[in-house]
Amino acid sequence: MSVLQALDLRRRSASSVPPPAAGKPAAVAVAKLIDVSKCIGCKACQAACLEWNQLDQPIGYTDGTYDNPTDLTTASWTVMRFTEYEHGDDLEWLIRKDGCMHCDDPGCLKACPAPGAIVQYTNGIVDFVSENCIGCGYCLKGCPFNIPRISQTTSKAYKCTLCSDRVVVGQAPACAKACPTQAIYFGTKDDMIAHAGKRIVDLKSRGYQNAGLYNPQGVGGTHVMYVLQHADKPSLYAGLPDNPHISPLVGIWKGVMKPLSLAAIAFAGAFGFLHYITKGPNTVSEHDEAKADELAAGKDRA
Amino acid sequence: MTNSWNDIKNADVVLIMGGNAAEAHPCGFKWVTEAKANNGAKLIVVDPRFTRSAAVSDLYAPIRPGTDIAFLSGVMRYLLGNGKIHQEYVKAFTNASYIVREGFKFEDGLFAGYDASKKSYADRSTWDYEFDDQGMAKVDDTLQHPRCAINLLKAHVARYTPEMVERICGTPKDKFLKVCELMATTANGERSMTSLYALGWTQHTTGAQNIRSMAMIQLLLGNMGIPGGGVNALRGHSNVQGITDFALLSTSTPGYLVLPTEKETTFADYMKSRAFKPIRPGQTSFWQNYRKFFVSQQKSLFGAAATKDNDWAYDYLPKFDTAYDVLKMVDMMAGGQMNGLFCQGLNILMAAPNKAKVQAGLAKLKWMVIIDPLETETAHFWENHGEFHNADPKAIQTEVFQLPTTAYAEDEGSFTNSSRVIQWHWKAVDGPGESRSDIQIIADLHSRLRALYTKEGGAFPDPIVNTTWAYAKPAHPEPVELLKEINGYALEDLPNPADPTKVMLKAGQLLPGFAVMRDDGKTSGACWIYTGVYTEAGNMAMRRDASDPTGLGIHPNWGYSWPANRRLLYNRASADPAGKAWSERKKYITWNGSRWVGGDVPDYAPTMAPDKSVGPFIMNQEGTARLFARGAMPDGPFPEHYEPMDAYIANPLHPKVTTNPAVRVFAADAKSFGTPDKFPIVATSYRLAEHFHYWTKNVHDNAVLQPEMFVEMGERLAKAKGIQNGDWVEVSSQRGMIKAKASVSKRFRPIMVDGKPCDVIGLPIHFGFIGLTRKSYPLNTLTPPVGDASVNTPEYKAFLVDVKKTTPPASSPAVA
Amino acid sequence: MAVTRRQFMKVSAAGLAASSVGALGFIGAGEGLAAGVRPFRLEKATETRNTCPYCAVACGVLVYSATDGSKDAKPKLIHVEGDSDNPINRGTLCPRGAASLGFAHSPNRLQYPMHRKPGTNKFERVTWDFAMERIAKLAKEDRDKNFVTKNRDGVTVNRWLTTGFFAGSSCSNEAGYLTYKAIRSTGILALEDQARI
Amino acid sequence: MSEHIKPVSRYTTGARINHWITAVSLILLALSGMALFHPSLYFLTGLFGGGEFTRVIHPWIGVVLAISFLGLFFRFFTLNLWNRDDTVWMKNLGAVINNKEEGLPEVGKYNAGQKLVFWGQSILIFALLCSGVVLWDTYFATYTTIDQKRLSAVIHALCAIGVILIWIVHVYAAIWVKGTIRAMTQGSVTGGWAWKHHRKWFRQEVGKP
Repeated sequence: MSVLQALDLRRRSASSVPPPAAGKPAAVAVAKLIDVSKCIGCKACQAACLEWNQLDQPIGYTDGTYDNPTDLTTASWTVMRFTEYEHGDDLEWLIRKDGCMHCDDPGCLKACPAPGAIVQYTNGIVDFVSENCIGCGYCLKGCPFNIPRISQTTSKAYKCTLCSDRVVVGQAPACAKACPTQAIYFGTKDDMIAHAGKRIVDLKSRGYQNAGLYNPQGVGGTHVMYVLQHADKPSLYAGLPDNPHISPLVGIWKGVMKPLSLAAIAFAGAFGFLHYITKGPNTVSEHDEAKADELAAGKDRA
Repeated sequence: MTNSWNDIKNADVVLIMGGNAAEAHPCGFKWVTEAKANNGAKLIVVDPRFTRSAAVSDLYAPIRPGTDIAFLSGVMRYLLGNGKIHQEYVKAFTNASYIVREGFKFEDGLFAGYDASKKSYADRSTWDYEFDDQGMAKVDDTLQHPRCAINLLKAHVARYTPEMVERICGTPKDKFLKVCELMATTANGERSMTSLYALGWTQHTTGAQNIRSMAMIQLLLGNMGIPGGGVNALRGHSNVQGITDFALLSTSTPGYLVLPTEKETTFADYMKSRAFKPIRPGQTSFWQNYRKFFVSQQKSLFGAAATKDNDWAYDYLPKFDTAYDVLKMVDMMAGGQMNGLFCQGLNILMAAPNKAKVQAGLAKLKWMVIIDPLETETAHFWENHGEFHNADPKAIQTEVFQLPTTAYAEDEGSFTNSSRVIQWHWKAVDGPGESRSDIQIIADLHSRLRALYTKEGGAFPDPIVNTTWAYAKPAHPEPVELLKEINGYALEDLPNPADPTKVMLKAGQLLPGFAVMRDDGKTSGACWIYTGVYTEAGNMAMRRDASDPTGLGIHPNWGYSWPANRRLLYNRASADPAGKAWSERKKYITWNGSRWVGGDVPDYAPTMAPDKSVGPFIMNQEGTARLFARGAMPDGPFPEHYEPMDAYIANPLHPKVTTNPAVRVFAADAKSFGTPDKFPIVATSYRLAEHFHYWTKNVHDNAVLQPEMFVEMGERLAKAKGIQNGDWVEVSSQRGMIKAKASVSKRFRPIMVDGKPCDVIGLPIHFGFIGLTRKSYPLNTLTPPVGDASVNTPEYKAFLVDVKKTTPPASSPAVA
Repeated sequence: MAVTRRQFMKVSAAGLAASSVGALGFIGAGEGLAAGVRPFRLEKATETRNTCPYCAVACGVLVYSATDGSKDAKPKLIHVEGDSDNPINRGTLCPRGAASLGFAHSPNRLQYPMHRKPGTNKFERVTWDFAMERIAKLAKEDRDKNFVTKNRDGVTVNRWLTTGFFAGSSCSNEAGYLTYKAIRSTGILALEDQARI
Repeated sequence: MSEHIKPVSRYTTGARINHWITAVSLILLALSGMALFHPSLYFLTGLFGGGEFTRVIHPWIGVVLAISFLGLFFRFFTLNLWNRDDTVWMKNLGAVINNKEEGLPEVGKYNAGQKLVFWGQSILIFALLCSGVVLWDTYFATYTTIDQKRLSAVIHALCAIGVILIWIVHVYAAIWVKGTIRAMTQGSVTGGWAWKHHRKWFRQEVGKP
């Protein structure tokens, strides 16, 4: 079961992936479109996610907000984040479904050291493969959206799978299926962008001049996109990154540093080897020993 | 609902007031988002707090809890004063032109006929029309007569100026006028507005009048019977509609027939007041068949024991002196007048107001039987749960049974949804342990009682031993058998009315519709509005053809909608008096010269020509809808604003009559109401999207999504009381005290009432001391034991409290 | 009778309206994923049509049940999701409906008839026969003692006021009707459902 | 070979054990660390029972290294304090590399190169310890922000490479300068070795009673 067909993968963590087999049609890119302007924050998506994925999120306490659980966990792959946005006399209750964005250029995958623990299918879904996960937490560092969580019990990383098991049989992800108001749409990425365009026209007609699509190019676009009423200020929505990108630190760490480091080590080794064969060993001669005897004896004499 | 869930998508304006559809009915609310996305609809939300519905609204207006009538009357004043009514519709389909009797008046907060000693309108005779010698109501089609209903209405609502609305409701004038303007855009046949409400309107001492106000607005706008229009009650439980249809109610019998009162000593007496008498020429009504419905029902219930000679077993029915509704029952229990109680899936300790009174009442019972799939607070009322529920088991002598039932996918049968659509569901698995279906349990109970009465005799055994019980397995009737019995059979061969030599239905065949019911005992049928649900063609509730030929969301072959599979009530009104659609956009049922055609079942005989002037509102004797309610409501033919019983201010309109004068208050509850000097904060209660009533606190995932009781309040109040988000607070009312965690929010803003800020807090109803959620004080500890003047729905939505910071409950962890 | 979705599609030969807003169906997206990481877990489940047990929107749901295949094994519910064919909800569900599997499996479901004797501090398990016999006896005792045949004016009223019945509003129409029949025939007037509360 | 003076003691048994604990843990850390650092070296996790065990064991070895190295540090840090002769030595590094040490100032127990190795490793291991703790999510996940963790990851990797490079220098030097390894295996060196490479130290040693 754990054996993946490499042909279906576009990327595989800590490994190279051969291109899809010739003659096999490329899977069409899929996307989930979350229309924040239609979201009522009912948490049906959360419930459907818990149920479909058989997640056992412990029952918590209320902290005086509607955010429950208060953050993503290993057993809550999506949570609603409620923001009360007051401007002048007007109030808006911005409710954003948080969860994996399925970046086209996934930082988690880039950071992951375990071969095949994170995969990206040719349709764009980024999935975690538990049996390959070593629980190092590098994916957390790689993620620009602070999504993956490491389990304290299994020491594996977890996040939304975009219901890859449902998508593979032609079903929409559980959250999108459940969403009562169609705030969550699922389809091909092209269709979703087109649908978002219509929604944005509607929102602009209702006075949201800055309505727009959130499909950040800093991570190559995402396979989970938002329609935002205020696309000019994504951070209004419970800190959605205005311009997400894989951290330059992660870029250095998982980019130039890897070859440079190996090169440096190789260079150091080679230098020693060359030095040895050109200069030879630094040996102690009989003369040196004699001198030592002399010194010791001289000392004795003194 | 007069319209259907799917029909909401046809609306151009959606008003959510007296409810919070997004929160309580998310999947129904879907059709609001559809209307917005595909029909360009605008959503108005009027609510004390900024709700989940408000989050996706185009226009939100705040309102103080319990002041809806003032708001809606203000809307009526705006519409009438600015000519924003659908003139032709109002003239044709309402009683606007009917002349009201002289002597009717409204003065100082009281309508004519009030008897202060009885605290009721003992004499409602002036609340009626003038009649001519034929017994027909007098009308003035020119609407000039000063006592035309519409002119009286204009005068009645004249006091509700935008300034007065702002003073009472706290709704800023500009917001109020924006709401009015948007609603007024539908005062034509081109556009329509739907009204979605729920317990936010019903759970007030003026509950029925709240809804009436909205119905009147929809009539003025011409939005009744129109696609995307209507007054739509979004109902609560999965089969609350069906159970109400089947009259699990004190004073009704199935199909909204009325149980005899003790004044109706004989069947003839009973029928005298039920017989339909038209008061407009040519008007027809369902009710002209009342006798057929009643006799067929008695035949279903008592079979051969119901004969013409014994007045169809009229005496088998109990005769009532007064209504024994939930508040009355609790009052009787608390007064020691009850010995036994059955709770079939109803958690009365949580559900009735003033928990202390309910608890005392349960403790006075000799025995109680809980029939439920879940553990309930009621079943454990005798158990001590510390400060959440203090009880002394040793002192409580009530014998309690818990009978486990199947639920959900563990049994089969039909449910009737909020828009009257009856759908069948199938069984998938067995219930847990030894659980049994409700049908089995009731059948078992009846069989044992019947056996005991047959064997031993006892008090009036006749109805018990003569109840029809012709099921293949008497201890376990099949749902299909029951649905057939409900539909009704021909008990003897029925001749074809067109050709009496031929047989229309053979004995034993299922009735095709209520039109063939008879009052001579030859047909049975337990609930006339359901007749047609199971015919010789099969079980209509099982139909699953989702096609929608008109695209209007009618789905005529999906399940079965009572009555007669009609999906949109009063649909005759979608056409003008000549039978032409008001507009192409709202075309629904039209007259094609020989019959009514369209995607739905017309209100009356499809061949009844428009020139016969039969009104669409066939439940009324006049065939028109009532702007003036006549004597139908116990608290006035027009709605009037009264303060909730926990009155926040003296009524600015008539300070001497602050609260609804026709409300029933039990002697024991005389001191149960709070005053603003001690309880200066207005509280309202509601449901959360994450929970269903008191059930889902037993469901793990729902407990995850909302784990604990909280009290929502605005930043102003929190600051004044030194309360932070997540702090424990004590909320107290005249009835009791609870503790809960504070949720401080910008969504609660003080409402300016009479120029002064009024703080409102909100309390979800779901949490209790049983369940997977954190233990909590039941909210009904706080609520007042009083109900609506018409139907006694408890006043859960507006009451007075005080709030202060406190310490965590003893048995709750201090740190979250 | 468990009618599976496919069977019913045949039976009702429904010309389903063109689009189903609930499940924006598209085919082929997952084609490249024939051997995914996660197995689709409804492969061997039985699909049964139902309606949601909670509110009166009456959303169509599909309940999935399965057994472990061994002899005498009873099927268990394993999943619930919206019925895309149902025109009311078009496959969508709210957080209650979406989590309704947990209702069927709640640890607080009652399993056995229980009895609490007066003055005691616990429920004890009893047999159905014991419970029903005792309830019938208690009810008859109270009815026989307190039944009112005629009121003060001598009018036949045939009512029983000392026992009340709160009816569940989540019972089926069939159960509701049977309850009405059984309860009204005893003369109980204190009868109320959940419509107000 | 004629008889020479008896070998000069250079390291006590304790120091040698301390060194080798450090050495082994450092090698294990380098192997496990490199396994998680570069995908091409992931096969090295096989040495530790797979990726997950590698992830678990690496920080614990780090703890061993840190404690062990602390021992070395306190043993040797006074001997590694910089002096003027070290500067001269460094200026003549080219000569040293070309095996022409003659004419340089006499060297104490450690030459300037060794001292640089000592201080380099001390600083880098301290930095590795700190950044490693930040990355040790099993116990310390909640104490730092993601950005701090990202920075730590870069620091950790950089320092690790530094440590490895210095280690290569250290090991090579031991191989290159014959007679060195026995100092850490047997604890002693020949008089000639001491005279040639660490004459100042040798003088002190022979002067001891």
